[in-house]
Amino acid sequence: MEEIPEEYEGGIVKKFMYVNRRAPHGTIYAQESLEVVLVGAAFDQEVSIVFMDDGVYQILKDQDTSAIGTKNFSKTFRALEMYDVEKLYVERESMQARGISEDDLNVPVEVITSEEIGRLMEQHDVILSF
Amino acid sequence: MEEIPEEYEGGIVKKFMYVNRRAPHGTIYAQESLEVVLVGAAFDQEVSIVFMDDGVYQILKDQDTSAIGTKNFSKTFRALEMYDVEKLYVERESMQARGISEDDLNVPVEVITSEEIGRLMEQHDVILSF
Amino acid sequence: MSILHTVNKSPFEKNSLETCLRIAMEGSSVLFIEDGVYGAVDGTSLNGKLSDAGNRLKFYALGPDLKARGLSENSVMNCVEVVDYDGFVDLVVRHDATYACL
Amino acid sequence: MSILHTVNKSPFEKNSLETCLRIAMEGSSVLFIEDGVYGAVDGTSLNGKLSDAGNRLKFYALGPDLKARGLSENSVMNCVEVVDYDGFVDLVVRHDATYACL
Amino acid sequence: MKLSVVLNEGPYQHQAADTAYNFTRAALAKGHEIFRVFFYHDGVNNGTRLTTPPQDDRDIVNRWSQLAEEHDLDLVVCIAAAQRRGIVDEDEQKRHGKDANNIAKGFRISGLGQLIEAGIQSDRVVVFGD
Amino acid sequence: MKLSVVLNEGPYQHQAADTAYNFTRAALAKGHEIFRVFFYHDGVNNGTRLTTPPQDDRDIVNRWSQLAEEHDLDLVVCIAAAQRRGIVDEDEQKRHGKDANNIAKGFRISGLGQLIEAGIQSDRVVVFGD
Repeated sequence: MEEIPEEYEGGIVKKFMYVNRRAPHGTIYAQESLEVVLVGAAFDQEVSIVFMDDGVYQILKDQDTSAIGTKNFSKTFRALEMYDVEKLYVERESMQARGISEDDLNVPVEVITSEEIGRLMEQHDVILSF
Repeated sequence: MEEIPEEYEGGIVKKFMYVNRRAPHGTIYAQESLEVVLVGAAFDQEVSIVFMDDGVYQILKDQDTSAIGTKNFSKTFRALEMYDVEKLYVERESMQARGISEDDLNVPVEVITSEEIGRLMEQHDVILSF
Repeated sequence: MSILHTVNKSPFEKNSLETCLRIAMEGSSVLFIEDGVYGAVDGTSLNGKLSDAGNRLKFYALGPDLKARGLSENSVMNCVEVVDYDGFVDLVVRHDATYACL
Repeated sequence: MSILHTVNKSPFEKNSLETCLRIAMEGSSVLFIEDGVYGAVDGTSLNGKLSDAGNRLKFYALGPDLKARGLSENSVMNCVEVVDYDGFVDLVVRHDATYACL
Repeated sequence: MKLSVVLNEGPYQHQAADTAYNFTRAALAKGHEIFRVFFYHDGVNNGTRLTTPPQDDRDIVNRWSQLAEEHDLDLVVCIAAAQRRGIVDEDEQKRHGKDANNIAKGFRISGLGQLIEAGIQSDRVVVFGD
Repeated sequence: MKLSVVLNEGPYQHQAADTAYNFTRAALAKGHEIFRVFFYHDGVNNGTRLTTPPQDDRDIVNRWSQLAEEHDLDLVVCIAAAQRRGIVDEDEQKRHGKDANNIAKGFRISGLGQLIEAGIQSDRVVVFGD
């Protein structure tokens, strides 16, 4: 991270939802999404992160990018707690289709259904897609 | 087309297959694929063009991009004949799934099955994906 | 709260529409734009998916994107209303938030 | 003539693998690379598709891409052989042509 | 109403760059305020002045520059994404010892905080991407 | 054996840029000849020298330049695609009256005919893209 997080003193608190639907490494969206989350954490907004579809693969354990030469950002997910980003949701249906269990994930998450994601989304002001 | 087609005098004749699997306009692949076909025509190689999956949409009639402001390259397909590019194949299964009949297409094509495309592909030396 | 979901990918190529229909709640809307408009066309093998969700959701398609692709306003399913860019802006304003299901 | 088909997209997201399996003929090979390797993983809802084609086709997956995604060599289906970049080059050489089913 | 637009893809390759522009123009014409257009991921490539599109095609970069001038638009290119992809203004040129810059008129390079701020300050955020 | 590589996507956004490089390097190490690497579509964006990736990340552009120098590689950027996306060498700069250029060392801008020629001259062509 090259950026210095900026202070935001506006006093407005909004609910941000970051929706991750893509696999890591094949494209940069997962990595650059994480950069938004980290910078955004300095703004004291309410933040939820959702992993659904192939986004679930972003938080699989034991990722090791040394042989493809790209950046291994997957460890950064474990640092989110220090930034007070604690609301991580994973869609149950996406996990099931991919044969993934909670033990396979490298961060604590709340597993919820598609419908619960739909209802959760409705409670947010700003929804960013990655 | 900004480019001046180059003459190729090497004497080698190879079989080129251009495979178009993407819809037009949403991405540039269809348009830039056509530019390859036109430039390639000057090289006197054997050329087949295949439209399958959403690539079938590239040759739908009556495309009019004026309201989205992008280039309407769909008319160029009708010029292919002048370039002696005459082997245009469309996958039957892709047409059926999309409810498209031959009357909906703006160029004469040969409609063949997935299996026939598979066999045709095996007869080519260079297969370019768009 | 109501959400405007935009879908810009062909449902034959990508899973965006499927996901959108899975999470869009009663009272929300789906706007088909760019290659997403193929999902609104009548007479394809995917029509059942929209019909099933037609009671819960409102469907819109961007007219300029239909026209660019050689699709007339009559080519979309009955449950889909065609709008232009002005209509797109109005939909964004009328819903509480927008989610681009890329 | 035999063709090496490469698939670099997740079969959950895109239709590349499905198309590849539809057109790949007896004696050809399919190499899973990048996000395509998810299609080679055992225990997903899509395993049936590979099994059905296993008699006709040979399957390979790029090891470095599996590892990057937290997938061990044991996590792929039995019908899939894991190769590295050297193996990728060898596959290209051994087949008469390569088709990237993007 | 106060709107912000996020654009995640580069010019010409994806229609997202066109749709974001057409949407922004329509919103302005209807009297809405565009708080900011934020260019992220490959979207930063919309901000180079070095493009020379064919004469019979639209000029995507220049179109943004003109719209910015007419409506005093805030076109922000994400600094981290721009560094990866080679979009450079005078400051960045000096900071990284580059021998040229390529930022187009009306665009400025700034941090991801500008995206979060757009979310906080705007009534609606609309994302365009792949 | 004589191989050519086609790369259709830009650096960092898609892993295609990494896979093409890793494949090319492996082929060279095995003693194969790389007749040409052809950069098409957004792939032309691999040829800008203005990138400044984070220090803990790989330098995709520079990596190509170095490989080209070591192995006398022919890295060809498609002229038509480059014009749309703002990749410019000295000739293009003059021709279009631009005030800067951004081509990286070891890359050259040329026509689509170079792609066809690569197909004719090479024993195998391998495409990397999105």
